[in-house]
Amino acid sequence: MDENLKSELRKQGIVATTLQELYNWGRKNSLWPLNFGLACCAIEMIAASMARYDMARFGAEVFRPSPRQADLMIVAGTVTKKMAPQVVRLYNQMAEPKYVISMGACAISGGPFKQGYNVLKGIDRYIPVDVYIPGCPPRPEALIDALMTLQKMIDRQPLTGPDRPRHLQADAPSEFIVPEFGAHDLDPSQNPEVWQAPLVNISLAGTDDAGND
Amino acid sequence: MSTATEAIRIIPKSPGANDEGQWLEVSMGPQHPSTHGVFRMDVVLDGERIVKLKPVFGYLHRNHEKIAENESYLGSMPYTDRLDYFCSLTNNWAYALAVEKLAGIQVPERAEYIRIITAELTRFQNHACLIGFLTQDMGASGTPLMYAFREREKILDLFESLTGARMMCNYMRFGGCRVDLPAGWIEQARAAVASFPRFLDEFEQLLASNEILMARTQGVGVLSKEFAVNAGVSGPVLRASGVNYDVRKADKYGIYDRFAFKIPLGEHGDTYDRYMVRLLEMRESLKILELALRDIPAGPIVDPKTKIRGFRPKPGEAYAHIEAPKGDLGFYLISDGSSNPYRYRVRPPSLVNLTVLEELCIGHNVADVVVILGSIDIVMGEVDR
Amino acid sequence: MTLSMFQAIDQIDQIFVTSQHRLVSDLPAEFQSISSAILSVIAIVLVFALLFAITTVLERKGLGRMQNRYGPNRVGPCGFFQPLADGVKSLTKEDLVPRTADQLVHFLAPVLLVMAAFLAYAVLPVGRNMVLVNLNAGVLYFFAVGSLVELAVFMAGWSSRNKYSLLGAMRAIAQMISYEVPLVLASIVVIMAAGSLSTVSIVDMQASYTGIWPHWFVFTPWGFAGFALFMIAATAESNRSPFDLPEGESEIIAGYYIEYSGFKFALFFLGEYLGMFATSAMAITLFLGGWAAPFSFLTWIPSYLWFFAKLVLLILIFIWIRGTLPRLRMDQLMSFAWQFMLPMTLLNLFVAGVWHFMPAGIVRWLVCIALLVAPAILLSRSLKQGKKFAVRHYRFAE
Amino acid sequence: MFGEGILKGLAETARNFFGSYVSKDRLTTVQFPEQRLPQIEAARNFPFLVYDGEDWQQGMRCVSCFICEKECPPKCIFIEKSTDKKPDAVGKPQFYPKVFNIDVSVCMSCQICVEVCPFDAIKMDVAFEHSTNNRFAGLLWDKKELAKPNEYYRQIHPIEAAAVDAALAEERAKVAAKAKAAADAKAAAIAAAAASTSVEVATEK
Amino acid sequence: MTLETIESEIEANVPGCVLEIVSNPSPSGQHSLRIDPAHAVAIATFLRDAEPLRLDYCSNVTGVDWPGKEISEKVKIKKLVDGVEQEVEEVRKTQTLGHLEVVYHLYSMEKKHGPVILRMSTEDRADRVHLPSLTPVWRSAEFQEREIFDLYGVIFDGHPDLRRILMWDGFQDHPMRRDYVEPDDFEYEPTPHDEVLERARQHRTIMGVQ
Repeated sequence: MDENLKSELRKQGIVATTLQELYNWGRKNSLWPLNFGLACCAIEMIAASMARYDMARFGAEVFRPSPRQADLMIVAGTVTKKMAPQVVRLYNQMAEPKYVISMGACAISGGPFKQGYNVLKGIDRYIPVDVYIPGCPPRPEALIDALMTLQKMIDRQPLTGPDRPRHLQADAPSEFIVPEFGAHDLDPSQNPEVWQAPLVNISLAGTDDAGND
Repeated sequence: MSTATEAIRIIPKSPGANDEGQWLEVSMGPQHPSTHGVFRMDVVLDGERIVKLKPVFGYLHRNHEKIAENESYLGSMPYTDRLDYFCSLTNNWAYALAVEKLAGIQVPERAEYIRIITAELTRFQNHACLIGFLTQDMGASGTPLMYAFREREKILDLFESLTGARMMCNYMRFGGCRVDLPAGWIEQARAAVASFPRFLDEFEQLLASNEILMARTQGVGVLSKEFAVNAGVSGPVLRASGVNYDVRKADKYGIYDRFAFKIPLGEHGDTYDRYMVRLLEMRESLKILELALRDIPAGPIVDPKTKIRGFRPKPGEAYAHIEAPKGDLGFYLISDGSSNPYRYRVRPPSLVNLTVLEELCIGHNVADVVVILGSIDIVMGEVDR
Repeated sequence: MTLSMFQAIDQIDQIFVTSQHRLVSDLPAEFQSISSAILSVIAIVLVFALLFAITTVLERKGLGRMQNRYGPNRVGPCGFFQPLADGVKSLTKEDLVPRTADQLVHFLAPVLLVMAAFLAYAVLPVGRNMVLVNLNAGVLYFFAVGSLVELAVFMAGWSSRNKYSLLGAMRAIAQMISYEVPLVLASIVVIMAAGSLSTVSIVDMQASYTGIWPHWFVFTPWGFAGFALFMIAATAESNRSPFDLPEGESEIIAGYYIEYSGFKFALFFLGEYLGMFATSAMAITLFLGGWAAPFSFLTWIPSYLWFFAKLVLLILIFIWIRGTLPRLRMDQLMSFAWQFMLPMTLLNLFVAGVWHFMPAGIVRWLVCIALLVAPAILLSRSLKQGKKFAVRHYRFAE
Repeated sequence: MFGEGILKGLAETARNFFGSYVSKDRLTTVQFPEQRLPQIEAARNFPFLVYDGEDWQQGMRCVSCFICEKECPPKCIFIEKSTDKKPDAVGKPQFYPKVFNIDVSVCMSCQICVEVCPFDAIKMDVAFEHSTNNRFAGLLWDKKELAKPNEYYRQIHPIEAAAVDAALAEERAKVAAKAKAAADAKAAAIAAAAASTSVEVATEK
Repeated sequence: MTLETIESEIEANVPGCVLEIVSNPSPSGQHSLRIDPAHAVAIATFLRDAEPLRLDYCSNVTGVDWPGKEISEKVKIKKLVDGVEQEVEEVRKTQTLGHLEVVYHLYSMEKKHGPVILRMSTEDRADRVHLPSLTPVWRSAEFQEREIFDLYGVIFDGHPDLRRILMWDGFQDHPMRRDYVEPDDFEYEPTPHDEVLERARQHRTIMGVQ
């Protein structure tokens, strides 16, 4: 519908809306997070739902303990290799449409613990992530900001066309491989369907020893 | 103490063989609303009664000790924040204390006062949140937790204006603290401390005499004195069983001998005692805070001789422990003279306190397990490290 | 007041009844009764679904205020479109059925739950002359339909093939059956007094006044005790805090509907709230005078408004309790049902009989109160089973 | 006692409910995007690089000494040194970073880089609204994204920035004085040399 | 009570035990007592129950890895070189076996003193890694010994439930050992350093670029 006509109608007291708008409006305003915390960031996630920051204002305080009823998975904290299969399984158990916020350095890339042998370097190796929040831990406001970013993202999603969200594409997967425990590492160590790392320009010049101390 | 040479091991009563068909194995966690993080309990149920319970750890094992062995002494300081992420400042203190012992560093008086103030504030907010989570586990739809977090935010504001971060303070340094108190901080802290007794009164009003709470906690998860000592339980859980052991009194680290405070002791060792001992400890913390905020002297905040960079203690080893809110938190360091510790070990109170979990839970209901676990007060960052 | 004013008030009071008649009257006679029933059903479904939506917002905002925060306030004016958004989302969300689940039963459970909840409204008089069917065994029908909920819950828990849902369903069954007994027994006192099982005549009996005071059953000792017992049992029947064990989040995740997603989950939610409304409405009908105004000089306010005002009040009390209390444990819940609720309801029957046969006057009041209070204290003592639950005193070490 | 504790609790929540309409203490929510908490001087989130003056490349204080890269506990800083030199904040010619990357998806906001920096070149920012949907492009910040003017630093950490400015000004004055002295000496030397050569020339003549 | 008196007390009460005081040169002055594994349980029981000590609280159990070192020494040996006996300097390399060490920090809750530090060592790091478990004496050692088993590979005989605790059950290595090689997951390293830089570079070549 034409934007001008719509605003004209609104002035007359008629709210015109399309199915897409209604659908997106409903989805974005009713993001029920999975009651699921991993580490330090989970405390800030709890703090964000507490009185001072009050995520409930956005209708996002209904922390559902069962993945079936949740829309939003906030991966809040370090995902260890021992935990990663359960996180993927939880994601697989969620009903579409589902979103993932990767909260904090650890969930994005392993963060400060990425040097550890049992730390997964980013949950996006196995599941698609919609919004990343850097910070260690991000402030509760940052989580609310991410929630709003996600809401804006949902708001822009068309129902048809090539840009439609993943859950509306019939051939796109809604379940992903659950990694298995190997002898030294997870198997597979990443899901290439989801995760393609770009090549970073690693300088081959030996600058590392210069200027120390 | 038991007369036998064996450690106390309360062996669960072996149920009849024909019962086994009725048993239900349930895995609680690692994603469970009230396992306080990623903790799993493999529970065998007879109806709703617990027959067996095996804790499973490691879902948050993020290799803290290994990383610290490849990190400079200073570089490990921010990692200690993330051990028990409720109480970064006490973790900082324990680690700083261990390094100070290892290198023989003295701490100026003002820094000692700041350390005590921050540690007691940490203890207060930890206990407040714990009680909130405990009642949450009992199903109190968040109201007490919200009140606890309301007060916690006041303390976090103080932490932020002092250290720059809400949770991960990274504040203490070997031989003192990183920055001095900003202007007006003492007044702000005094005002906050003055407002806490009212909060505690409210909290007791809300819950302490609540019949449902008493019915849910009294006589649930009784931990005997002897067993508690033998299992190395520490902190409020130990004192709720009636053992008078507080590292603040036993070791007198820092300048705790200058403050008059008392140690509340429980008699029954049940969940209610663990809950109440923490409430009373919060009141004692307030006493220490009032005194410390009154007496804090002027002066330097860090030993000027210690270097930030290139810190290399002589070969040797040191173990230091403090009374962290969760219990006896120790750091054990072995130096080989290089800039990284050769061995860096954390003695996690949460992990050791979990030793008693199975014995406390057997014979109780599923609903009691979450309450007992809540009253032990674990943080997975510290259990798994 | 003039006669015309009375007429006007009466017209407003009966506006829904008359408009329904008018709508139906044009139809052929053989369709009239069925179409009027359909109209009533549609009205009831719409009104109570709307009430469900409003209640969820009120609950979230009310809990928020109790917890020093705002609660939902962004979606629509003051956040009142929140349930709409939730509804749109639930409707469009994927419906997951576990592979191992019993597909048919899994599907039927939420439908049955909501149907059972709605069926109960058939006998509830929401206003003067506003009842779908005036069954002469209305109360009996209400409880019979209400017990369908148990079936639905167990179907949900069992068909999901999940250990937690089975635990939740078992808890729910045990709890609901245990509390059904005191629920029914608590209402029997009213049937004794009214001499009728019809909800309409029970309300009619209470809709008269002595001076300005109404004849509600709650204003008698046995009525008050009955009301309190009924409400406690109703809380347990509708799985509300502090009796929300079947879905005890912190223990068994989400209980029997753990495997439900999307709209089926929303149906469970709806069914649960509808159950709560229905039992509250029954309590209003039995004890609080149904649609009758609390004072004789307030009868000019339409009767359906009074009914809904009372309903909302009870809902608010439910929310308030939910915001405060922790949850009971299963064994405590059961012993409470069988050791306290059951004897008290039986005793209440006896007290109602005593009340009936004693001459009116202060003596009757005192006797009845004494007969209720003394056993209540004794029973609550014995509930503790020798364990002394008490506020303790602590010793301190230096 | 049966019921008394429950009633007390109910009274408490009711007090909070009604209190939330009258008292600020009982309605502590800060409605985030519109309302914000007051700025705290010491607050920190991610590091940024300070530059003086207008041009962010010319004014960058960093001399790429690699100390922060070395000390950063999670090793999230990556520096490559330039081959040429430019004057630094106090006027001495120094190397500058050709590449200065911080991977904020790893940074743990410990501010050890700030503590160890001898040039006051790296400081902690307070902005936290960095949520993005692109991890690779959005969270690896290069020199340009990291560079912030000194005015911004003064704005977010006024007290600290004032102290840093004072110290730098002093340093600058010293360097300038030194340079002036050196220049004077040089000039004198040149003059003397010139004089001597002229003398020599004169004598040659 | 000094460590020397404790040592003599133990020697008097636990016949046949071999003790050694390990001195600690650091300012902390926390010297420790090396005990022989064969008598460890008896010594521990004595320390726990004997009246003057009553070390009823085993606070901390630590595993330490001391990998074998390559010691190279120059030896002068006589050798026939071109038919002439000559004194030749030769570098002889010996590989020490290394050992795993377990350290117990004991306190007394009753008497409020401590720490008394006990150490035990295994014979090497490969096969002879058995040590007696002190969990029967102090229950608090249970999880900590399990952790040392998991991360260092010390096998505690007499432990009631010796399973992996932090890593998953199928895991093969003992990751806290100093020669543990981490799994290779350096596909994306925007800020690599040192050995990570090396491995990140390798990944680039493996991935077929440059």
